[in-house]
Amino acid sequence: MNVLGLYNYWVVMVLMMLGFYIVISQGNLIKKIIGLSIFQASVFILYISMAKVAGGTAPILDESISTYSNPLPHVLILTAIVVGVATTALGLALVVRIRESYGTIEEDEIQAQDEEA
Amino acid sequence: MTAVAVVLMRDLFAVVMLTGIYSLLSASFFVVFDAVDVAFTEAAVGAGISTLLMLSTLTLTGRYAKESTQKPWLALAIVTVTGALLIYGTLDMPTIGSASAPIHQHVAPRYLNDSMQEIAVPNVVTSVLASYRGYDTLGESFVIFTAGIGVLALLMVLQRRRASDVDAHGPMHQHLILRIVAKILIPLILLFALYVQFHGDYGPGGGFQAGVIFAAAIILYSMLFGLSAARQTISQPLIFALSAVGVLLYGGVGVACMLLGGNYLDYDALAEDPVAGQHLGILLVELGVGITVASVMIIIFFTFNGRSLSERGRRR
Amino acid sequence: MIAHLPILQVVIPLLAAPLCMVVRIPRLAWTIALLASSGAFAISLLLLQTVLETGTVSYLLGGWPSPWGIEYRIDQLNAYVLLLVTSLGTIVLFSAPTSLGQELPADRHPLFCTAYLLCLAGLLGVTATGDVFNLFVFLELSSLSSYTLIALGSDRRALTAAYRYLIMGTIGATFILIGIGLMYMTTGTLNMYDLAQRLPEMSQPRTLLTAFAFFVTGVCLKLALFPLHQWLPNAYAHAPSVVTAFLAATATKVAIYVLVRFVYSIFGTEFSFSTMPLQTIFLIAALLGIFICSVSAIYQSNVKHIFAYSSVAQIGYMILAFSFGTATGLIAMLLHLFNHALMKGALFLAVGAVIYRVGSSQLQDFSGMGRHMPWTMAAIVAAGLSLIGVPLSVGFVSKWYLVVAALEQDMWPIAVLVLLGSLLAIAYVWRLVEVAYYQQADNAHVDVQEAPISLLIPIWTLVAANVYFGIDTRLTVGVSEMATRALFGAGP
Amino acid sequence: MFLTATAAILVVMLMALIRAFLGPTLYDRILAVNMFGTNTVLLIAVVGFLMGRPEFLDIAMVYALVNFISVIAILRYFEYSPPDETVEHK
Amino acid sequence: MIALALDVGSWILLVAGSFICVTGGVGMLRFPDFFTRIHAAGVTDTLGAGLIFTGLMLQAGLSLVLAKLVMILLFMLFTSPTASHAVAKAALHSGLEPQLDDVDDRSGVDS
Repeated sequence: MNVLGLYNYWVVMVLMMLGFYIVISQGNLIKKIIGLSIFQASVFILYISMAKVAGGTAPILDESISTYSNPLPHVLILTAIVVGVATTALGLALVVRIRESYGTIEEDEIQAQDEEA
Repeated sequence: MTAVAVVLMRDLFAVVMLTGIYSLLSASFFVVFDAVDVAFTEAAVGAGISTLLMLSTLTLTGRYAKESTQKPWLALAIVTVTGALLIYGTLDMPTIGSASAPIHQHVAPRYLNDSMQEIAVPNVVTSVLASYRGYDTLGESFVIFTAGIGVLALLMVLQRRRASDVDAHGPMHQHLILRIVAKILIPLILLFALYVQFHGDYGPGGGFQAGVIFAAAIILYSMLFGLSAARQTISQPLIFALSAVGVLLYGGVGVACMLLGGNYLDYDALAEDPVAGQHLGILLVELGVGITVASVMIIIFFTFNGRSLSERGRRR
Repeated sequence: MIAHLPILQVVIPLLAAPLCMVVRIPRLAWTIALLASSGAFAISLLLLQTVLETGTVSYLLGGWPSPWGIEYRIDQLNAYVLLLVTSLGTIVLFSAPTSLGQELPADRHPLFCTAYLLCLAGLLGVTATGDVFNLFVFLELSSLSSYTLIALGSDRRALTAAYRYLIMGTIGATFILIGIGLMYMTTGTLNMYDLAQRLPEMSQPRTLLTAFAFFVTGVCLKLALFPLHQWLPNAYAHAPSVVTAFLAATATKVAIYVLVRFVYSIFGTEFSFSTMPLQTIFLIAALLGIFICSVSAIYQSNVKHIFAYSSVAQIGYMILAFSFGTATGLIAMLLHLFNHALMKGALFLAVGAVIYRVGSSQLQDFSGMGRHMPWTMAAIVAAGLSLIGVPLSVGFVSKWYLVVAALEQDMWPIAVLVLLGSLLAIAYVWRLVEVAYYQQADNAHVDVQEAPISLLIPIWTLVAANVYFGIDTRLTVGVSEMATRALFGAGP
Repeated sequence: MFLTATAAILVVMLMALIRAFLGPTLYDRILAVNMFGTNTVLLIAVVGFLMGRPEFLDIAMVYALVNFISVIAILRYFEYSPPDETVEHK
Repeated sequence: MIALALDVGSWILLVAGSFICVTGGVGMLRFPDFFTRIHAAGVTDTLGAGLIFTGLMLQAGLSLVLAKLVMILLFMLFTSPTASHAVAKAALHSGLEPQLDDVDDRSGVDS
């Protein structure tokens, strides 16, 4: 029973690691950023999973309902999503500039150019 | 699921679209898990804004990735170790949905039980966000402001090189139907943004989501009618000023609370009656967040696209 | 107003930042920034005084009681780090307009000031807060603005350096986020002091262990501990000199503070050093870091690279002192924290002054500068001596405590290794001295003048502080000892 | 009955997803993504009723909006890139 | 009585809507080229969504929820055909041609 209840977390972990893998293994700068956002999105899912209470509903108070899911992780994740999109925007801006000054967005080509210089 | 494909695909464009789907999926998941506010944000941000940004970037950088030449074994090893550690960590976790888990016992009950008396806002997420943990949200709006600053500092082009001739007809002038439909829809979208802004106390929504929707409407306009047309409607310095006004409004509310004798961001001090003070405080703060987010999103998008226009101008 | 000091500390630079952006006149923006940061400096002085007199200060944001709302809690340790960050931030900012004049077009100056203030506010927020999630938010605030600051460097390599820092930094932040999530999951609270009380009662060792591991790894990425340091040298080398001086003096220090706070105040020494193999891991990483990075520093041809690698090595010393897990070790670490900030601030500012005149930070371009820019080079030599650990400089004080801490644990081989590390420091500082004093200047640089006075004042302020705190150790040692006592007393 | 609808919508989402994976042309993918989005709107609406809290239709509204905007953005992106790239490479 | 009628009505509408959605999905998978697939997508977008939303409306009764459902439905009826139209037009512009019997398959190439 215990193991079944954790199944969801495991899926999240696998997703998380996929994102992480994209970040560290890919040479393309945009792909790295995409990997980063997948990584972060999976962390968000982790938080939201732990907020769930069986039988509860969304934390908007109403007379007729007595169990709610935990609102605190929701708040944290709202903040974290915003932080995430801010990071993504900045990262993409950097990629655009890199592309303009190097003419490529592949990590190895950039390194090769740097070594020549 | 989707993520696997992202690793494999070389066409960056397809990858971006799949990321959009991934984010939609996770948003649906959030709805199922009761996190409606989060789903709202994720839909607007993950599927909307991020995708738009990535597409704008692709316009500037080209869309095909090279085959990865690096040896993935080291990466794979690191990932496996980290993953194994995480799985190991899950073994002791409380099962999903069990109401006896510590997080449901310790701090959260107070929000659910007492916020009605203390703040009287039915949406607990809003009251925690804007009042109990209002300072986090202040930090958050400053983070988004920082991103705006960063993008500006990196990509701002001088106004001289505006290359407006490229854009004279607007980029999609041949899509007549699109333009007409959009003309009808944009006011509706703006109205909806206002609804989300001020209805956040009772249902999902609030300053952040409203800001994103508002920005989306403007972005839609600029996509269909051209950047220079959009810039004429909303002048650059005005948005710059607005983005600063938004964060200053938030911070200023805090300072006002302090001057009125409370602690920083203690909205009780804003009015005679604490509950009324909380209402006023949350309203102002959400407004601040909304203004900042909308203007920063518009700034980021305009800056990206202004860059691409001037790039093309140079290439000619 | 005294009661509001902890929040004013952070809010003043935070709110001054958008103002800087709005005014759009470089001079005015700079004045606002300077006013804000000196205001923060004054507040941090007052705050340190208050804390020393009355003990821990707690401030409830929004007036909500502590596990529900966010709390600022200032004890000796925070106050000490706050003072460090604000003082360095203000001094470095003094030299900004001159030094930046050549590296950045004037229309970006207000944006620079904004980002600088946001970074400062972020660092202060991280230090002052008593809430783990708030810590994450402000950490991201400071990181995002520092990516921007680094990317403003004039070289295109600044862009790649900033990009790499962004990727590594975000991975670190996400790790920290996972750690926070797991901690929250086991305890149900986000307040640091509540956490410290509830953690020992919890019966989920495996989740806790994972949380600890993720958190520590994330923080180590941010503080550039040895195998995780790859982002640092390039980021420091290609950023504008002012930014390098500021980040080298403050950003990694704040990350180290976070580490101390978590290991000592939240998890407690017992858990950190007995249950986890933290000591061994840190000891090995620190020693490897000291030696490998010192040796690579010797082989660099760019002066900024030399000192960037030296920074990683010095972080190694701090972590080494930290890994002893004893009171003396902690004192040594806190001392070195402060002292290293002084030295590196002075060094990078002085290098910046040379760049201002010569336009390059390549080692061969420094040749003959000993004669052309006597004051600047003298400052570099003085700070370099301090880096080596010559008596009468701050470097000596912290090395002394470090060796004592090692001997206390009967780890005399480590004491010997520390001294060997100093020898390596002599080697790389000597290379610079040799080039600057014993070689003729290039033909292109024969008419190079002394750096302008607006650069020399901040540099020599820092150098003077180097010497002063090397002789009069009452303030630094006193506060470090008090902070250490508080941390060991508070631990379970 | 909401359950039936939910199940059907999920099946369609899966199909759209497969189409988005397979391609083969770019426009197929765009279409699939668009359809996926439409179905998400439906799903959210139905799930809201399924859980007995139908106030959350705002989210569905945002989805519809986002869906429209992203399709336009994608099209616009291709207006900007050189025409030879718009048909997928072999 | 009326409640029952409403229930039955929404039942029928929902099931019909679901059926049409599934049909659209199958079409999306099975049809040979882009221009045929767009028909399948159109079916889901308008008829399927319309039926399902009408079914939900019958459930909602007179309230804010109803208004929102109407809004969303209108919005989708506006945007979906527009989007499909735009996609088709863009595809045609870019040189993709409808697959006719006598033309070789020129769109069935994968990247």
